[in-house]
Amino acid sequence: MSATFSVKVSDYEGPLDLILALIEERKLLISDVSISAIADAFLAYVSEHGGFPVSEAAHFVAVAATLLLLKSRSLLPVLMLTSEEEGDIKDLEQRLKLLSIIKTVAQSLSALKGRLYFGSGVRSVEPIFVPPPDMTLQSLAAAANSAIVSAPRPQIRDEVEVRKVLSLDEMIERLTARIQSALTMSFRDFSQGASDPREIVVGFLAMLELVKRGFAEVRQQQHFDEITIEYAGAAGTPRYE
Amino acid sequence: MQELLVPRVMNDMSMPLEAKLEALLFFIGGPVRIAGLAQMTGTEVSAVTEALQALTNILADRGIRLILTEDEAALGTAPELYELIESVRREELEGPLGKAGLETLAIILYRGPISRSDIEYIRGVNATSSLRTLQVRGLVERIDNPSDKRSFLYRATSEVPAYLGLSSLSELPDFEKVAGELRAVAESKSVEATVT
Amino acid sequence: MQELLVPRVMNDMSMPLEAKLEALLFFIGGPVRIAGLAQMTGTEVSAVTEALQALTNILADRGIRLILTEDEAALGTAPELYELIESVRREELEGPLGKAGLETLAIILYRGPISRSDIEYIRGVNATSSLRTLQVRGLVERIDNPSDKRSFLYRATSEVPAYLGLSSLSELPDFEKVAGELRAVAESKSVEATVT
Repeated sequence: MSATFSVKVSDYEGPLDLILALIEERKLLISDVSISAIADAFLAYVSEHGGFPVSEAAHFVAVAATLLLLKSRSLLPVLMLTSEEEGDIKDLEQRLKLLSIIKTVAQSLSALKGRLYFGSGVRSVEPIFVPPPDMTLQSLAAAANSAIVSAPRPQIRDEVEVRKVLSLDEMIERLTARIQSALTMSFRDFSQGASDPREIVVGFLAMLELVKRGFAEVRQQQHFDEITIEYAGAAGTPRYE
Repeated sequence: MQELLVPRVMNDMSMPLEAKLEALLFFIGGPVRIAGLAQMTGTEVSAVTEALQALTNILADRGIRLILTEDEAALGTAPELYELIESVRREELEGPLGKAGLETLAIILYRGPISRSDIEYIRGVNATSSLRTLQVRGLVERIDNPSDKRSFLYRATSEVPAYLGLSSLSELPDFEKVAGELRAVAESKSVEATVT
Repeated sequence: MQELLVPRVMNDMSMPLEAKLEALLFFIGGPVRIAGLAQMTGTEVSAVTEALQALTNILADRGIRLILTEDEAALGTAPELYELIESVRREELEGPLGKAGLETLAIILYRGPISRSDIEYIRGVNATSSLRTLQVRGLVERIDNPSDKRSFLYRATSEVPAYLGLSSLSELPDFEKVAGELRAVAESKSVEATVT
């Protein structure tokens, strides 16, 4: 599996569009709770689908990072977010609300039929050749070059690998190694070395991924209890709940 | 066919300003700045604006309509005759705007003049190619940002109401309501920012 | 998502023939044969003639007038406004072309005959008004597109190379290089069109 955040542009117009579609699919209203509820579906979607153009990478990574924060806040009460991070979450919520209004409007604009056409002006007047004062060989050559300079370059459709804090793959490798050696460990032990809350979050997601793949069993006795990870034997068939 | 502009020395003082504006807009054929119309007719902008309002009423149910934006005016064919004009039009067919183009246009209409980065903030994707498409189709134009010399703002042209079959942008669906909603959401953000 | 607006029912049956003729003549901008108008509107020549009479009366004291000959009709500006229109026309003819006009002309010179959409793709902005100015000034002419009956191509008039002292456009500075670069840009347009 590819650990990079990626989405096929043809399906969704970037991360916000995808989030809105997921929220709408579940008939939820836009709130931090609903955004957090679709985080898994969002990350699943982006790891399942192909790459995206360089130009979209920055937008995508920024939103994915905020989603990870949100998800972690709801799942890991131990995690304290900075006010800047809380701001990121609020910000995302706001952008989604703005875009949702815009989408409704855009739809009603597309329903407007009929249009007005400008006239072509009075054409009966015979053109008169009057050389403009600024038309010279030099000015024309310069104008052609300036048009070329600002013309669109052929699009580069390469896909890029985007790494944010730590990639899921790296985390999965680390987790696998530690689970195999310790057999049973708590998530807190595992995440102790992490300096950045985002790293904890990535760790958490990696853990979920391991569960999905049948590598590990995760137990949490009660809310806010220690999360325990157990090695579930060799890599088996993936389990989907 | 003889010359359409019959030369005749005559005092044009007898013609009302509406008639002069109608003739000028017809002759030029595309959108004209209201300031330019004032200059051509040797009158004040306020008088031109008023006369354009009068012309709007004169043309209300005719084959030709007046299209007005904040600073431009143009004559256009009635939107009800869309199909008739389309049948005689000999220009390359332009397909409908896609989702990206429509959303970007909506942001510019209801929130513009607006910078590219603010558009990208709302849509969460790069706006370069949508803005380019809209500019190529003459729906959007780039103007200087009065508060930042190094950046630009995008705003709708008079091609937009024409494209949507409206005589002016004030006829946009739920303009006040939607603009208000967008403002409310956007403002809650700046409040947040000052609190934290 | 709810609909903000119920799409208007477009029914041109409600428009009288005068309005249709007015819109057609306005849109076309020059003289049109009455038989042609009958064909475009799907009516009898006699009905068109009658409606044109009615239109003459409607426009009797307006800025735009109907000019009728035995078999042709056209809209024109009111003769009383001759001086006003003539002064605007002179202004359009004099003065420099400016950046937009020069770039459009340069693209046509190096890469013409070229379609409007290719010019617009290269420049990233709508070319309608630049093309109109260049045509009015006798620098550019519009010809039929041999590969697409519904569209036009633009090329320089023969006066331009003559005025510039060239016996052929290939003598333009760096002709091969510039033309090649413009071709490459225009080709990336068709690639993009197939991708998206």
